Amino acid sequence: MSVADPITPVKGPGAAMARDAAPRPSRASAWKAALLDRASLIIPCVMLAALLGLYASLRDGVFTIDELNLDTAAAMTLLLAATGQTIVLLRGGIDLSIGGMISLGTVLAATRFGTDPAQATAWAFGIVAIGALVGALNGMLITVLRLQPFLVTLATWSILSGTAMIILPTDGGSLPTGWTMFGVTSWLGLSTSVWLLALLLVFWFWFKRTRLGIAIRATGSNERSAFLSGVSPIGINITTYGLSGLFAALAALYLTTQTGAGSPTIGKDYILPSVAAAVIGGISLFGGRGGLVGTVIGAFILTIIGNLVFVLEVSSYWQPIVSGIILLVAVLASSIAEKSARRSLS
Amino acid sequence: MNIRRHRAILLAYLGMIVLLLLTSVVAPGFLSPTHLRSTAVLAAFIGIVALGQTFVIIGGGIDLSVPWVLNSAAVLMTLLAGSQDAPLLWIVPMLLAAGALVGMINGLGVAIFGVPPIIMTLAVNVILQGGILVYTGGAPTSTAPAAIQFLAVGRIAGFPVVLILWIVLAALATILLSKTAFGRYLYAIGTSATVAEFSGVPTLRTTVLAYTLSGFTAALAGMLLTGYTAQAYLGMGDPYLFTSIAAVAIGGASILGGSGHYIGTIAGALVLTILTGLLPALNLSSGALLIVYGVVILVTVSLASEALSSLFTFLPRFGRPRGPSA
Amino acid sequence: MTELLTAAAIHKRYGGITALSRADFSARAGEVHALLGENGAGKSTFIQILAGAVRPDGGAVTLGGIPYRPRNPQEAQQSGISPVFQELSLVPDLTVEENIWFRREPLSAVRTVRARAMREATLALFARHHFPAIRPDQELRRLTLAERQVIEIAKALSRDPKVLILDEATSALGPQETEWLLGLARGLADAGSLVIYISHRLGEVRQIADRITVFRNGATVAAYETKSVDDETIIADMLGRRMDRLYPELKATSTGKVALGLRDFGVDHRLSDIDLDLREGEVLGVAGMQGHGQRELFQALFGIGSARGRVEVWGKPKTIRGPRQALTGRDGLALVPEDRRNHGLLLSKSVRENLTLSVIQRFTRFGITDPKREGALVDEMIATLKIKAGTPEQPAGTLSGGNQQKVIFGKMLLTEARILLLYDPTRGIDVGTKGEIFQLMRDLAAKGYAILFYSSDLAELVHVADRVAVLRNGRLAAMLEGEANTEHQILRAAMIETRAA
Amino acid sequence: EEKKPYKIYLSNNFVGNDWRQQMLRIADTVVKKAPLAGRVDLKVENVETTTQAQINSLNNIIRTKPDAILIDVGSPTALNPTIEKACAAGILVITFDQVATADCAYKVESDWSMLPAVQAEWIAEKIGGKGKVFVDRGLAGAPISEQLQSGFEKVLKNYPGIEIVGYFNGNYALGPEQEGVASLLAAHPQVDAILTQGYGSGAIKALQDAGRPLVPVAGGGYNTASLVCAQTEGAQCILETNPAYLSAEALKLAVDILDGKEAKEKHVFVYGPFLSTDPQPSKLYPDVKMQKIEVGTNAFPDLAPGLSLPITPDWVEITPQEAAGS
Ligand SMILES: Nc1ncnc2c1ncn2[C@@H]1O[C@H](COP(=O)(O)OP(=O)(O)OP(=O)(O)O)[C@@H](O)[C@H]1O
Ligand SMILES: Nc1ncnc2c1ncn2[C@@H]1O[C@H](COP(=O)(O)OP(=O)(O)OP(=O)(O)O)[C@@H](O)[C@H]1O
Ligand SMILES: [Mg+2]
Ligand SMILES: [Mg+2]
Repeated sequence: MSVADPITPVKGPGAAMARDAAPRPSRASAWKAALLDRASLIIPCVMLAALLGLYASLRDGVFTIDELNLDTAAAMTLLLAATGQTIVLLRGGIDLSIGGMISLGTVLAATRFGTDPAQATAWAFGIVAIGALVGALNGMLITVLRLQPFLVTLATWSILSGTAMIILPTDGGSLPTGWTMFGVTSWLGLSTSVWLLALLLVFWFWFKRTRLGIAIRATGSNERSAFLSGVSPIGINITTYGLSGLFAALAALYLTTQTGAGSPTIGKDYILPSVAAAVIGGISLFGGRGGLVGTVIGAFILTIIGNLVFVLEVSSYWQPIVSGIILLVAVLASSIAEKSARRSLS
Repeated sequence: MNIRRHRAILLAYLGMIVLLLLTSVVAPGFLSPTHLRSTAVLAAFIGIVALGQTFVIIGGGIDLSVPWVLNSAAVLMTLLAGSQDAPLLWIVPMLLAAGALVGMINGLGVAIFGVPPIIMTLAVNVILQGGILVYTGGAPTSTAPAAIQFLAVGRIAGFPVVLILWIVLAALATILLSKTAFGRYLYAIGTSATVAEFSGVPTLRTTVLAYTLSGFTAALAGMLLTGYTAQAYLGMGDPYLFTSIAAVAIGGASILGGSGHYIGTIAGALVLTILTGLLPALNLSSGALLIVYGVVILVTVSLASEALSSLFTFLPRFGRPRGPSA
Repeated sequence: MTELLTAAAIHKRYGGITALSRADFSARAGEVHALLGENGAGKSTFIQILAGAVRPDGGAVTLGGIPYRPRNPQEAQQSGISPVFQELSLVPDLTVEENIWFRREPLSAVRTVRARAMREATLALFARHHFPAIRPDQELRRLTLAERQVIEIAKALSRDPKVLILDEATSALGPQETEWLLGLARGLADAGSLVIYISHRLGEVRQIADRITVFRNGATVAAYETKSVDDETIIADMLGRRMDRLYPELKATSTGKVALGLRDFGVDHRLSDIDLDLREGEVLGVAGMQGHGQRELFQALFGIGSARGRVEVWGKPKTIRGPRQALTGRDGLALVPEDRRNHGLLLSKSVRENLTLSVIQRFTRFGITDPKREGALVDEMIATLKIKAGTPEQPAGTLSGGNQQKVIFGKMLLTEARILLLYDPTRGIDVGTKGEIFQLMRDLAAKGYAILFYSSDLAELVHVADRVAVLRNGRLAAMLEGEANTEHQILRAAMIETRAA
Repeated sequence: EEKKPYKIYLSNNFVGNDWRQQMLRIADTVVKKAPLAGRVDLKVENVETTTQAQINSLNNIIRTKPDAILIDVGSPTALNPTIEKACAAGILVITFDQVATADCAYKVESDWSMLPAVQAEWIAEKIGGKGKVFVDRGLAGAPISEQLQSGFEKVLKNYPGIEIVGYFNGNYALGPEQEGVASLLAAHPQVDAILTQGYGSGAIKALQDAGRPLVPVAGGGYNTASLVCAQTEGAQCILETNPAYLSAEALKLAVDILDGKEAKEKHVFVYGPFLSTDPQPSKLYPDVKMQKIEVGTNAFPDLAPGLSLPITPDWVEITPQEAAGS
């Protein structure tokens, strides 16, 4: 049976009754329905394309590998943080503790890596493990104490930040030079961050089709049904928040390649933007819908807006206004587009 | 109000009392009338900002524009009044209306165009920040007029004026939530916007009104806070973003909407204020303080959660109405 | 013959509410065993216990002779018990096939879902059991309630269960799908499985059940061989009283005045050219096969989605842009929606809040709600419809399915709108209350209400409606009246093409 | 002869306080006045508070190949790789106010080890070398906070009779300073001096609100602080100054270096006077200037309270009006 023809009717008494005697949607409206199903992804794509078009009209060399390398490097920390956030949002939760975890990760890296590559590698894995563990703990607290994810992760955010601050009271520490070269190294003309992005997408296309990936979306979509179908309430929370912690740790490690230092306060800068990137990319805070591709686009939209405001050369006080307005116009346009698409079809 | 909601609120107050007793062990001075009064006054500022936030969150939204609505009102008030009391007669109502207008814009964006509340209010916050800097040229402002200072720190028969204001607002908020159609509609929308729509609930008007209220209370708090510090300064709204949301959440509301009450938020505001007051007295390092802060929040809200009772029932959680966790 | 499944003295309390007090049950492999009882008798609770979704407070269950105590739904499924839940266990954002195979997806070497294998398995499953054609790649959200119900059945069957539990699986199905499901259940039983069958439609029960167990107020009151008992006895066991008739006497009360007039009414490609007059004092039935436009008709009249054509309400042209505009006092329209959990009820809110949500203004004075007046409205409705709730403060989501439906019905009645759009209003409601609701509908008609009434149960249309409009392909295929209003005629009009295409 | 103006970017990571606003205004003003008039094409890039945003913004700046970049950094270390990239591209990098540790960058800042030492010494002498004091820890995690706090502590340690009984986080904002002191006052029946990193006037207000006697206070050189010190009966203050014209100094340094003048030092300290109700010479740093706080000379009732002092460097005349932007 070919996948391209899913509507092949099945023979039998049942076949006569339901849909096939009913009015069939026209080809155009089926096409429209398919578009609508993907609207929450297509629209951010269009939004990004429009912003890139505007950007390219103001600056030379926007559609070059160099620009890709630069922008990807600029977006990567946020992207890694937002990857974890995406997973949690899909499950219908939220993770504020990534702020603390990113700080803790950079601080540990900057104080423990030393100069011995073996030690640095061991600690890098250690930090990722800590991230996963802390996240899993979040998931456990949320399930066992039956608390809102918002409150639990708010508390662990504070606890993790405090721990980071005890280890390294202010920005400082150092990383091996090889480590900070990571971000600027390139391979086949593409920087490591671009490769990382590719890796992330490969991960996602694998992950979303695993049983766990489906279970996460399902739980966010309808918790009761997911549990009735055999999803373990504590299991799903431990894995989603665990993954979020893990990606926060990865974000921390990547961040240190950019900053070459640790900072006990830097993580908070990624909390709201990670949620914003996901939401701009079409993920609902109520769970179940969206995916990493949208988040990637969301993160790039945020980064490109920064570039755009720079090349627009608006005077300094106007910069936040202009970036706010671009964001608002873009999101407004996409909301209106999605809403009218939905109206014309339902 | 159902029993479950009552209990979450009661437990929030329980958490608050425990915390208060704890602080009095650390430093007996904390139970002195002077300090209780100053704690209550500080809680009032959070409480007033969190009032609008409570309405927005119950309706299933969130307001991240609070910091700069607050700050704009504060800056504009001192700028326009120039330390004089008389102009306040038109400045205060005008700025309250302006705050409400910003809230209304938030609400319209969310309700008419379906912009996700996080993005809508975040963008409005940034635009306001820039707008104020452009408008004022970043000029620092004058001292707060005496009348505003009286509202914020003055006392009538020994009782702080701002507390009287807070009590009045709290009563109004409680009536709005518990006793009016608007309150009912808000809970319905926060629980399920679709069901609300099918039931003929005026979703647009209700949502917009909730955000409008939030803009109003943020502007009000901004002006009062100016009275407290005797001047406006840039950044004065920043601490009120997370505290206003946290107060609502600690007060027993689900951040996803549909539940909670302002009575709970009051406890939330008090918990947060007592806690920030307690921390300096512990003489810990900044890092240790953050850890203590996190742990205390966790313990306090666990108290308020259904966890304790659920330990005794072994039915899976989907067999009963959903608790605040999602 | 030995019993496959036995349950003894099961009890279960929710706070102050006793759902099951002393439930006994015993069923054999190879039989269809009906479980009957009025709304809130504890049937679904019992099923949820078997399904591992709820733990009993006491009592013992055995499966195949050994004690059976599932700790979660997964364990129950592994023991071969496969439930079709009354409230369904589907995930709106997954596709049909993802829902059917959820947690049991075929995996590739890298642990990802093999889409092709899943598609093949789905089509094979559909083919084996002669399922209605539903596209496996559609998101569940896009399906009608009846289609979802079918998918829930597919999901349960996909596990090749030893024990299949059908909890009101036919309540949303039309006559043909019902026929199909009954055949399916019979076939499974004949092949050696146990089918536990819950329904409020006695006809179906009679058609396939070998034995019957009746619950009342959480306790088992009787168990019979189907052949050896008559309907009156069963109903008496269920309700604890005798019932003289299900359907009220049909007396025409139409005044001829047009309450709702439709001209060239339509909704995109799904509904077109509808010309229809609903008169004051009349119950106008609407019939049609799944997906032929009746759902769109009801929703469009209530202002959901965009419609075209002219609508006259009580003689005046009216554009209905949303439910709020529809629900304008006594001259308005009120709807009992198809999907009670997603459109009808705030599940986590109380029965009281749900009942009065659309009519808050009725007990608001000077902007302040009056709890006494509200309480009076609520109490009256709870009494009229016999809603079984511990208190009016019980969350609606914790009511039994039938009682949830009653709350929605009551919520609509409270609006006092005189044009009622009833989409399958008796879905899941027990015979006793059903009879009362029909009587109520006729009484309202007599009082000058105008009622548009869709039911998936054709007998209801025949016995309660004055006329029946039959839809086919989104068009009005026939208007049956008087002698012509029979189940047979309705089916004929709904299925057989009479016009040239 | 006419030279082409230098293209200089000023990258600033924070606009949310009065000091930064004044700093930016002065930068804009000073490039229009001799000796810098016509020499500089100044572009200001403000970014939100995040380090990431500043890194991204700097990368954008580097791509335009300016002559120099002046940076008020968000982190002393996190920008180093980016700064080194700029240096490698042949761009002159001067970090000022909050400076980076990167070796290739010039640094223009106040002397953060001297300032707290002199203040602590003044306070210690004022209370006769014994008593209980509160210390402000600034903003958790901020590098300058660490420097100020340890600067206070190092000097206080030399006075065995002085005990630090409480710490608070003033966050360089009036509200938190006032709240922090208020909490500590409740916990401690006696206090003899308060060392803040922010204004000092918030501490005085907290003392007044709690009905406590005024004690010597260390604070920052803002108009609001000097006014409160000047106008409050019995106030005893020592205010350090961190001139907002650091931006002007950095600009001048940039132009000098670009002109080919050899800079004597890569690390330049800018010294402003201390303002005090009771100027006393410092034994630790005999060279520091102390001014008496007097209305009209360094406390201006007609000017904005947020105005940072001193207003003008000696090589160019910046009026209070220009600094305040009004
Ligand atoms: N067994 C139950 N008893 C009572 N209420 C329930 C029950 N199951 C679900 N609910 C309520 O029904 C509503 C919908 O629940 P569901 O698990 O389907 O979540 P959802 O529609 O996916 O919502 P979300 O957007 O939060 O993911 C919830 O508000 C919950 O309170
Ligand atoms: N989670 C719950 N909390 C409180 N009461 C509950 C809960 N679940 C079920 N009940 C109560 O238990 C009783 C039995 O409900 P159940 O759903 O088993 O009835 P039922 O026989 O299936 O009815 P119906 O025919 O209407 O589906 C009802 O009174 C219901 O209100
Ligand atoms: Mg969901
Ligand atoms: Mg049931």
